[in-house]
Formats: sequence, C-alpha cells, structure tokens
Amino acid sequence: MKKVLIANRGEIALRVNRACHDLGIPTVAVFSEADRDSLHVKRADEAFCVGPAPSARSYLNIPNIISAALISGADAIHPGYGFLAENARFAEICRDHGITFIGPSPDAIRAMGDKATAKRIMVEAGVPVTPGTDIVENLEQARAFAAEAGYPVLIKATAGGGGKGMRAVHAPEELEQALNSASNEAQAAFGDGRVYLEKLISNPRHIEVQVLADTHGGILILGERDCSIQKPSHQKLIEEAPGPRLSAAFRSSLYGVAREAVKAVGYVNAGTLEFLGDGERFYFMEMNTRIQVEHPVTEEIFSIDLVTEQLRVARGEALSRTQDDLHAQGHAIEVRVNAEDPASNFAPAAGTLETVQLPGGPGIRVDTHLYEGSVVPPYYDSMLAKIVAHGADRQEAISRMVRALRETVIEGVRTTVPFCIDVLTDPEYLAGGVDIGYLPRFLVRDARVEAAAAR
Amino acid sequence: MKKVLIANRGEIALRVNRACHDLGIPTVAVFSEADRDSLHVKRADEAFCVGPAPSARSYLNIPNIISAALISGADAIHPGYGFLAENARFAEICRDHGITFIGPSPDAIRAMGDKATAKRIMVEAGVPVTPGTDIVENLEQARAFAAEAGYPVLIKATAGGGGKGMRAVHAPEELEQALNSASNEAQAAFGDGRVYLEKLISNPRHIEVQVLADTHGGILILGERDCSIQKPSHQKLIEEAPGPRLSAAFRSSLYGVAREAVKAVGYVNAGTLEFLGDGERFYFMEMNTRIQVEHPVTEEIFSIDLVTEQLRVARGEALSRTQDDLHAQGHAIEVRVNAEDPASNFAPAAGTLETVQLPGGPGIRVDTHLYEGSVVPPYYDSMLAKIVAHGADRQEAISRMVRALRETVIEGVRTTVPFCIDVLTDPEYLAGGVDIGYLPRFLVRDARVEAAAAR
Amino acid sequence: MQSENDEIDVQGEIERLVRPLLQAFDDSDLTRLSVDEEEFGLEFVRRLRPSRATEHVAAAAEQAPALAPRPVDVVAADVVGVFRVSRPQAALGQPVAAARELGYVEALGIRNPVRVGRAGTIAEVFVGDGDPVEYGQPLFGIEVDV
Amino acid sequence: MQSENDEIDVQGEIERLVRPLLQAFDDSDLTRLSVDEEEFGLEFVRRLRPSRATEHVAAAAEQAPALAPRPVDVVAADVVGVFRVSRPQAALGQPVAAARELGYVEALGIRNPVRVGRAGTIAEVFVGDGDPVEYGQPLFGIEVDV
Repeated sequence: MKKVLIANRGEIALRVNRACHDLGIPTVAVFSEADRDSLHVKRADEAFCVGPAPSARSYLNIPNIISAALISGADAIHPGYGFLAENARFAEICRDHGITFIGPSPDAIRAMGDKATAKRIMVEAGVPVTPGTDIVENLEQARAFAAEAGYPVLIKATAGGGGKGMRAVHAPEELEQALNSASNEAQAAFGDGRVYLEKLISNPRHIEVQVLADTHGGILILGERDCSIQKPSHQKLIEEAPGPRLSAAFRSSLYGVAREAVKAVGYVNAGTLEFLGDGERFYFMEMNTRIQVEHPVTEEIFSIDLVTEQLRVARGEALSRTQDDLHAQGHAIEVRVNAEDPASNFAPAAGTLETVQLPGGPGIRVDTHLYEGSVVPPYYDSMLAKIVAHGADRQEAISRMVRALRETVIEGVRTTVPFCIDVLTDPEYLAGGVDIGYLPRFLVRDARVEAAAAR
Repeated sequence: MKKVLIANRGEIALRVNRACHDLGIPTVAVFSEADRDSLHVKRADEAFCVGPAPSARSYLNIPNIISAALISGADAIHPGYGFLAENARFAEICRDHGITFIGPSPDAIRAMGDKATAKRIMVEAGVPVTPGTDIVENLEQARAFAAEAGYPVLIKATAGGGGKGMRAVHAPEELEQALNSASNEAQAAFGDGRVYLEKLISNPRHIEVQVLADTHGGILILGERDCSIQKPSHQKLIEEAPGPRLSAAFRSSLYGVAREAVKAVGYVNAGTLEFLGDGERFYFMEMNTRIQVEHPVTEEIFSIDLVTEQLRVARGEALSRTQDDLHAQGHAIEVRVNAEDPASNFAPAAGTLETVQLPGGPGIRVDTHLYEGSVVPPYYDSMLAKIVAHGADRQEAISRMVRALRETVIEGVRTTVPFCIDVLTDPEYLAGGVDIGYLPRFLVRDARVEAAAAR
Repeated sequence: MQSENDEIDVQGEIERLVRPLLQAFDDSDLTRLSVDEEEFGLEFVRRLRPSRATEHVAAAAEQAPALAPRPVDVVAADVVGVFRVSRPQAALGQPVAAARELGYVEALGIRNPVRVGRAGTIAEVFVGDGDPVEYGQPLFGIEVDV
Repeated sequence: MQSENDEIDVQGEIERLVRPLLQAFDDSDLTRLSVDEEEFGLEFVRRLRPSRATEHVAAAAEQAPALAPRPVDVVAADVVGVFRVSRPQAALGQPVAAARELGYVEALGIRNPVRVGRAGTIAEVFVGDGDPVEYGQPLFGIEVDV
C-alpha cells in the first residue's frame, strides 16, 4: 500500500489521515468546492477537488474519485463512514481498477446491506434474531404471525432504511391498513414493495459489538458499545463502552454469537453487529460493514487503533493482536458535538465558527475538523467534533466528560454541548443502562420543566 | 475540602482545576494583572487578582494569596509546580491559617530542599548516591577524595541550584582554583559558601521515579520517567515512560530503593526522586517535593490521575489504588511546546497567538492554556503546551507524537515544535536510551548540517 | 458553553458602524476585515480564489495592452483526469470559435472534451499536455470577442 | 508549523491603510478592531477595564452636570482582603483632603489604610463595608480639585 485516497470529509477523513501517517503511508484527500479550506484538505499530502458542494456530485462522484486515485497513484481507498462506505458497487469498481478498497468484500457488503439476506445468514449461524416472518405474501400470513408472537408487531420493508416502509401495529384491526401503506411507501421509496413482520421490542437497548477480522482467519471480538442515547430520529448522540449493567452471562453469549456471525459471513476487516438488548436477551438487528462514528470508545478501552488495523488487514497482513492480548481497561464515553439545536428538534445549523476552544487534560480525546474561522457548510452531516472521555470507571469517565464539555467553547453555531451536559448529569443516565426511549422521555421531561419554569 | 485555591498559572493551573472539578470541588484562581484574560482565570469558579505582572509581586505574593483563600472560603491550596510549590515557609503559613497545603509536610520540603540533608537521609536509607564528600573544610580533604574516586569530580554548593557554585574539575592542578571560585560564587548567590565534592558521572541518563504516599502508610511507586532530552541549560524538553533500554534488574532495584527513600523521609503526597543513570548503576540526585511538569507520561501508562490522588491524600483519604492494581500499559512521550527559538539558544519569545490549532485523535492528550488570540506575556515560563502521546509501544508513541506535532499550528511566536520533530525522527533518538549529552550534541550536529547546506 | 444570540438593533448598528467600514473595505485591498464589539461582531471577506490560475490571469491582464479590458472566460475542467491537447493545437493568441474542442480530460478511459464557450482569442493556457487536473481547475482563458 | 515573519514595507502599509482605520476606530465605540491581509495584520484594542467600576464611573459621568469634566482619580486596593470603612465615614459628594483615610483593607489581621491621593470630592463609592476586594480593585472615585 503506497498511497491511500480518503474518500470522505470531516473528522473521519482526518481520523483516516492520522492512521495512514502513523503507519508512514502518504494520503490523498478529495474535497468538494464547499470544503476547499477544510482541515482534511490541509492535513493530507495531496488533495483533489472532485465536484461542487452537493455530495451527489462530489463525495459520491465515483468516476472523479477513482480518477483522482489513478492519477495520484493511490493504490487504496478508505471510504470512512457514510457516503460510499457501504456501496458494494463502489468496492467492485475499486477492485476492477486495481485499487484496494479498505473494507470488507463487495459480497459481504451486499449480503449485509440486504436485511432479509442478512437475517437469513444470521439465523443459519445460530444468531438470535427478532421473531419475525419471511416476506409476507398476504394478510393471512401477517395475521397468523402477529397472533402467535403477540402485538405490538413491526412491519418492515426488505429494502428499507431511514424508517421508510416501517409501521408499528398495536392491535389486529390496524394490521391491514398498515400493511398496505408500508408496502406502498416502500415501493415508492425503493422500487420494492416487499415487507416482512417482526415482533416489536418496546424500548430495547442498542447494544453493538465491534469485530475485526483478517484474511488469515484472525478474528477479534472487541466488546460491546451501548448506543442507547439516541435522538427521536434514532441517530446516536452519546455512546459508551462497556455497556453498563450487563451481566457476565449476557456478554459471554453476545461475544460468542458475534464470533459465529463473523465466521458465517466470511467477514474481513472492521464491522459492527448491532443488537436490540431486551433484559437478558438480545436480537440481531443489522451489521454495519464499515468503521463507525463511535469506534473511539472501543479504541480507548482496548488501547487499539481500529483504523490502522483496517489498513493492515487490507494490506493482507495479520491483525496486530490476538484475542488473548486484549483486556478492556476502564470505561469510555463519546459525545457527538453536533451543530444542532436540541430545543428545535435537533435542527441542523450552518455558519462560520468565531471561537473554537477544545477541551484537554487527562482522559480526554478530541476528534474534530474544526478550527477557529472554519466554516460549517449546510450540505453535509452536522457533526462538528467527537469528544471521548476515558476513565478508570464509568463515574470517572462521566466526570471527565462533563468537565470537558464545560471547557468546550464553540461560537458561531448552536451545538449539542449544553444539552449533553444536562443528559450526563441526569440521575437516570447516571444510574446507567437506559433504553432507547430514554432520550425522547428526557426531552419531554425537560420541556415540561422549562414550561413550568416559564410560568 | 470545600474549595481549593490554585496558586499558579498556565497549564498547571488548568490541570489542577480539572482535577478539582473531576472530584466536584469548586476552585479559586489567582492571577496577575498580565493574566487577566488567561484561560486559568476563565475556567475557575472564582478568581482574584493578587498583584501586578512580576511574579514576585503576584504569584509569589504570599499575603495576598493567603488572604484570597481566606476571604473566598478556600480551605486548601494547590501550589502546582514552580512559584511557591517547594517553599516550606509557605506550607507552614498555610497550616497556620488552617489551610491545607496540597503537598508534603513543611519538614519534608525543607529536608529535601537542602541537598546535604537530603543526601544524608538517602545514604542512611541505603539509597545509592554519587560517591562524594561531606562539606569540605580544606583543600586536603578535597584532594584526598578526588585522588580516591578519580577525576573528573564535581564541586557543588550545599545551598545550590541552577548551576550556581558548581564546577567540574578534570585534573588535580585545577582543584584549588575551582574550589575557591565555587565557594565564592555560592557565598554571593546563597549567602552560604559551603561546598562538597562528588564523582562526576560523564553524560549520565536522567531517570526519575514518581512516588505517591498517603497518611495511612500507602505507598505507590509509579515507575520511572526518562528525562534525558534536556536543553544545554539542563531544562527538560522531551520526557518518556517507561525509560527505554533499562534492564529488569535495574528497574527492580530502582523501585525498591525509591520505596525505602519514601519511608525514610516519611513522605506524604506526590513526589519525584531524580537519579543519574550510568549503565546498570544509578545514583540519587535530588527529590522534588511537588507534582512535576512531566507527570502526564506516568498518568498515561498507569491510567491514574496523579492530581486527584494528591487531593485525596490531602483530604486524609487513602490512595485510590494499591501497588498490585497498577500495571504499566504501553509507552508515553511528552513534548514541551515552548515559545522559544532553538536556533537562538532557546531564547524565549512573547506575543499574541494569531492561530492556535491543536492536535487530536487516538493516543493524543493536550494540556495547555492557549487559545486563539491569547497573549504570551514575557514575565513567566515560556511553556505553551504539553503534548502527550500514548501508544502500545515506543514506536507507536513516537509515530503518534510526530503526527501530532505536524498537526500543531501555532502562529504569533516561534515554538519548539519543528525542532522537536527533528529530534523525534533522529535515528539516535529512535534507537532509545540516549544520555543528557545527546541534545547538545544534536544541536552541534544540526548546526553543522545547516552550515554545510548553506555553503 | 455556547454563546447566546441576543436580539439587538441590527439595522441601527449597520447604519452607524458597518456602512462606513464596508465603504472603506471596498476601497481597500484588504481580503478580510473583522470587527468585534461587546454586543456584536462582523466580518467582511473578499471572495477570492487564490490559485495559480487567478495569478496567471492577473499576470496576463497586466501584460495586456492598455485598452479597455475585454471579458475573459475561463474554461475549466468538469471532471478529474489527465488533460490531453487536441490536434491541431490551439496556440496562445489564436482566435477560436465557440464550441471548438481545445483538448479533452481523459478519465477512466473516457475522453471528456474541453470546449470553448463564447468565441474569442486564447489569452491564457494554464495546462499542459498530460497534466493531471481536478474538478473546476482553470484550463484556458478566452478573451471573448465583443 | 510556524509562520515566518517576512519583512514588508510596514511604513507604507501604515500610511495607506492603517491611519484611516485608526481614525475611524478612534471615532467609533469599538473596543477591538482587527484587520487581516495576506501579508500583514493589525489589531486595535481600546484599553478598558470592563468591570462594575468603570460602568459606575460612566454612569456617574452621564449624571454629572454638563460642565467641563474634572479629572477623576480612582483609589484602588493594593492588597487582597476585606474592605472596612473608617469612621467618620466619608460620604458621596463630600470634599476630602489629600491622604485622608477613607477606610482600610483588612488582610491577615493587618489594617492596610486606603488613602485619598489628590484632594477633591468623592464622586463614586464602588465598595461597601465588609466587601472582599482584589488587587487593583477600584474603591473610590475622587473628582480632583482644580
């Protein structure tokens, strides 16, 4: 691997740039016209403008990105997360041009990208999945399943994503209507109206397992992350590792299942298995075939660099550690500092940053593309920075995170910083082990408190 | 401990502020008129101006600092390093006013502050010291020692510091002259002309041991730091832990000796025993009775917060860990980013910082009081920031440090950043285990290379 | 902590302070001017694209005869690839018709033609045969016929 | 990495750009104005001590009759401690002689007298009996006799 093109922007482009430089590999950045002054452009060894501001014409512009790799002599592409990271066709095009795609095989991306296929593979590997149906052909099949599993049930589109084609059904008389409207919505959104049913787990926890696998049969199961602090849109806001209040039996079973899943998929490189946690049980939800936003919490507790491991695996090398080398140390928490207003349903903001003062000191890691005077363009993801706190235990990690957030000064756009301080000092969060309904409930509670205060 | 007054400025004031906030203790900053807009003032819960810019009238102004503690209700004072940190009289005054001095007892400060006393205590405790004399009464005593130990020998003032009253003697015929001039210089500088002789260890390594002790008999020996990368003025520039290329036998002996030393002094709180390393042997040099600049490298490899431990000990609590809990993980390096020009004998600089972009990402910790637009006043220490890199091994720590320094952008004053990159990529440094003569040699070599390039 | 954007009399502030400064800024060669008052701040930024291309245009403009300047169209790359000159090669100072192909950007084996927009004279050539080009990179300056 | 400070024609730049801005700055209510050009930058900062004290002085000045303003000496604390009023208490508007003791700052059991410098009239009292005071904190404003 002589040179790596980083097909992304923002903090993850810098994260990959750091991993490449740590291994002594030169980098090529790509950027849209809106990102000409971005830090990921300044920090890379070379940079190519690949299109105008809209992602579809720049960060998703496969011909320009491949062409930039070829003319710069980059023999590998790291896709980061989002954009082209889970595009099997892009991974194939890289391969066809003799470029190493730093990620799993196109087949693995494709298999895990199709929910029905992913679920079938997991069932065969003995991974628990939410009780559910195959594609439902008619109303009777749906009725029969719902009667057996018990209401509420969830209708999901096999091609689904982003909540499209999804319906929660709480009573038999709602089923027919919901089935029709979900199918129509899926047909309109994905050109594929097929749907299936699942038992609806009310307010589960979001527990995911980080895995790494190389081409020599090496597999690392890097513990779990609890990502239950989610906005009403189901976007993660605060993540932590290890997951609080999980039993040793839960963990042991989870890690065993994750290992079987990796083997069943023949998975190579970094990936995440997402599960719904329901008391002592867990159910496979989906597998993300890429590095994730929240990977640093795993890095902090295992003292491992997941992105340099991705590069090593893509070079055909063995992972630098074995499972026996790895011992989780302490507790880590990540807060996503987004340019969003929590009081306005997390509406994203754009602007120029007048002041940027980032936190530091013991236990604090900052991953960001911000600098004073930098511009937050309106075209992309609203995440400005990830602040990660690592401590000897959960309490120390939380204390350090609250201190770090109080030190953070960002002026020019509203951010999620003050809101996250409120969450991290809330007794329910401090007790640990909240479910994905916690943050929406917190928002309602918070609004009531404010309304009461205003009276 | 209800409220802590922090009797310092710059990064260490922020470091202490962070530790207090992590434990939920409110803080009081003190500042000189030159530091009104400093970050340590902004981040504290309260702040008092204690004098004009010169340290002697502000940060060393004991009455104003004590008065600020009394009227703010602070019941403890953390002195940081420098300024009043090793002033036994200040520690006594705190005690007399019912204020907890966060550090060792006045007696311990005083005993270790007097080199002859310190050496005597160490000899009694079985700690190896450089072969040397008591105070020399006459030339004959000096001659006899030098003949027995062999030249070169070093003349040192018992009240010494900063190289005053110190002379290296390489041959018998130089001895008398050197003895007289050293004694005269010491008399002038300290009002105490007494001197003693030591065997001169040519180009030793600077190896120091971090210790922590509580009032319940708990003692932690937190490994060693190698601080051999020193400017010609003997000021440390780059520190690391563990010390490279030290044998297991060396370490085991060193830690055992350190434990005996702590017991012999009856030491409580954080301290550092400094040794000269000479091959497999080491000799006690001095004990610093305070937290040190380079403490973060120890914190990183042991995942411990030395400053919160200082606070716990000062509250009369036991240390939060036992020796058996502690296992060094990986390797850590600290670089001091100073406002200095290495090309002009590290002449300090002052000014306003136009651009401040600090590094981040995996393994990087930043301790700094800098912000964009902040002022570096000419009155104080020239250290702007400490960058600490932690990696699985020395090579990863160095790679991360070089990457972090390359990411660092500070405009407005010259800094040691480019120079430190040159050092950290020098094959001799990379090989590890250099002595304190390394950096002066590197400077000469570097100057020659530049001169050759200029021809 | 976050700053609060308090409502202030923006219009009044602009009249009193901003307009004279904006005028001064317009008259100056400044590229950025920022003002910071207790309750409000503003920044003027002159939109420039500091690149080899604009420097070349500027240099070309200085060397041009002291006539009324004629508009210069910049022909830019719209794909990332390697620039190739089309034969016969259009030279500096040569008149070119609208839609004339001056070369092409080769990308992934496809030739993406680079064509003149409005007819004119080639006033600047920013690119050589075989040069790698990025999206939006200026390739030619065409002094447009009037 | 560090910026290099290249030599530029500072004098010429000042003549061309800085003087008009300095004039505008002087005429304005701005507290800070910064200018940033490719090759040079400058910043004007009005020396103010934004504190309750200066606000009080400003308020006092506004309420004063529209006569030619008389100079106001600020008597400030030179030690950290607790302010105590000396009896008989000097009141607002009262004439005071030079060296008159207005109070003292009690610090570590020591009374540090607070004295009038030049004789005048007490125009402002910034401190109350028992208030904690820091080094340099304004205690009284004395409108100096002319």
